[in-house]
Amino acid sequence: MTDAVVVVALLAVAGCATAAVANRDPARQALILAVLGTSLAVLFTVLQAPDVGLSQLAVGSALTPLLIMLSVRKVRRRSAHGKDSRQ
Amino acid sequence: MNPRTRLWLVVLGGGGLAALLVAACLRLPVFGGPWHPYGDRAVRAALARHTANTVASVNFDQRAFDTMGEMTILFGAVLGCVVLLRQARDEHRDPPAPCEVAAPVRRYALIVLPVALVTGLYVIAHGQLSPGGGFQGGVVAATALHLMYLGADYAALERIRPIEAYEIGDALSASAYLVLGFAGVLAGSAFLANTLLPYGTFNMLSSGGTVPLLNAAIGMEVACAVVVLLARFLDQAVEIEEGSGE
Amino acid sequence: MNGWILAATVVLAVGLGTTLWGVATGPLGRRVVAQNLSTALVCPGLLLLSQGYSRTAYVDLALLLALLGPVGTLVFVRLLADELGDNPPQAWGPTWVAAGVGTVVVAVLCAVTGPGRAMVKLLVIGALLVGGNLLASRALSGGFPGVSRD
Amino acid sequence: MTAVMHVLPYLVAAYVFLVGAYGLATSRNLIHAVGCLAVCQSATYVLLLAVGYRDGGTAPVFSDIRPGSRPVVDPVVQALTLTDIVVGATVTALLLALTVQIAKRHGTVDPDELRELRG
Repeated sequence: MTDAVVVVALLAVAGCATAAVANRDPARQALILAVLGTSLAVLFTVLQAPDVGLSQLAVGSALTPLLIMLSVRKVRRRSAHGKDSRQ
Repeated sequence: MNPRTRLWLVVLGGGGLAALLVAACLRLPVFGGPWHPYGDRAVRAALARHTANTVASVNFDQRAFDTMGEMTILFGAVLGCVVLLRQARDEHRDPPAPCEVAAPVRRYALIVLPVALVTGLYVIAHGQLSPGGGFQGGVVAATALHLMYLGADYAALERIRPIEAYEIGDALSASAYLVLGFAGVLAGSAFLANTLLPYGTFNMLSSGGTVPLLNAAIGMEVACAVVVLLARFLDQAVEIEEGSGE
Repeated sequence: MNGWILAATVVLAVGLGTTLWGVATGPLGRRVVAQNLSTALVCPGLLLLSQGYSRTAYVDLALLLALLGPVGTLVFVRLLADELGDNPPQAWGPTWVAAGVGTVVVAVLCAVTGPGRAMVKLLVIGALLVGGNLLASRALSGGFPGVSRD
Repeated sequence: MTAVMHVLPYLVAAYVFLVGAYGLATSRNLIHAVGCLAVCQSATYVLLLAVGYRDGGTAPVFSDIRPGSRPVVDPVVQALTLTDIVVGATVTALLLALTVQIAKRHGTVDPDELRELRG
């Protein structure tokens, strides 16, 4: 019956994936992608793949959110700059 | 094509794909089944070469050539980012105003930075024994350096991160992997063959032949690559402004 | 299924369920709080799983999450400062609950492991986890005077 | 329960892939589209690791257990997945760099507006 924890992790991944697609604002999506990364790490652990879980935690918890948020910031600054040409 | 037609097309194609995927899922070997021919052979081969972490053995010994391909993709992606995010002629650098960070956050960052750096190096160094390895540890070590940006500001990060050094480190570690591969050829066997060094004692740091060396090269490569990548993004997001300056 | 895995299943189901709901709906501030809580609750779950599978090697996962989880939240705090500045989210109830779960799990595991290197590692994870999440939560609620939000 | 469990992980992988593809096709913001692509990528990880799982198995890492004392899961798929996660993150970074460049040159990250710009 160790299947129960596998089912919990699978459902969390499916839910996070749905939410990540449904939220159209990139900043909010980045937050959900961070949680998706954590859920995937849990799934990999219960599938007995700690190496893969470490990889996912290293990438998903800080690196991907940082990359997406920096891009969001650059694009927003750019459009603010283009609209009222101050700064 | 208007959005409505496109949505119908997506639904049609997606529906067809979904049907095929479900049909394929029902014919796959059942989840959790006992039949893993490749896995069993990989475990036997790894134990024969005294590598405790079978996954590291697959990555850096049995499929080391494949990992070289992955490394090339990584190198190419970083090169692409560096070219795309360089400072264009119509842009200028505008050093951001120093940012005041709350004292507890600064203290936290300064305490956690060395801990995270050491953890990253530990994960790389024990790659052939316990879960971990160059890919994971490299990302952790590179992320650790960027605590400087969170704990202080961008200028402080730039002081501890001479970017040219990391670019050179990236190239050096990529070539170190190739050199280790060719060393196998010179020693009379095949490219990236794990026959150079003695296999050592099982479950010791120096076990596994060339696995720890290739692992270290990948760790350095990944760490340098991530630092260079994040540097380009931070430059764009924080420093580089449009317009050619005054 | 042993008791450790059962406990981990409960912690993960409750933790991931509530944080997924929190991060997918509502105002931006609440979403960042939920992201912070997701790492605070998943980390004890990973520790329980490591004990349940009786593999000490799996503890490295919890160590990495305890280190990098709060860092991820601080990234959002820093780069979303403008949006969060007007209406800083306050969520001390859930934060203390998560910190309590983390403390209890680490204490129980320490008692089971007994003194030694493994216990030191567990204590380091516990300190990083609870300290990091309380700090991230406080930074999030704008609880630090004299912070200029750029 | 067991019959469902035999295919559930594969079905979840297929679902995650399709959801990501739907988001990719209907996205109105290139940064959001890159995030959807990351979702599609994670579907492949779920599928690969589900194929390699063995009931009652444990990780093929022998630093804290004796070799042969417990059945182990397939290490080959794990090795494939773990390299791809890190390399996939750098490819995501390359796509984000392209998006930043598009925003600079065309002033928008909406694919529909970009199509109109081209004529």
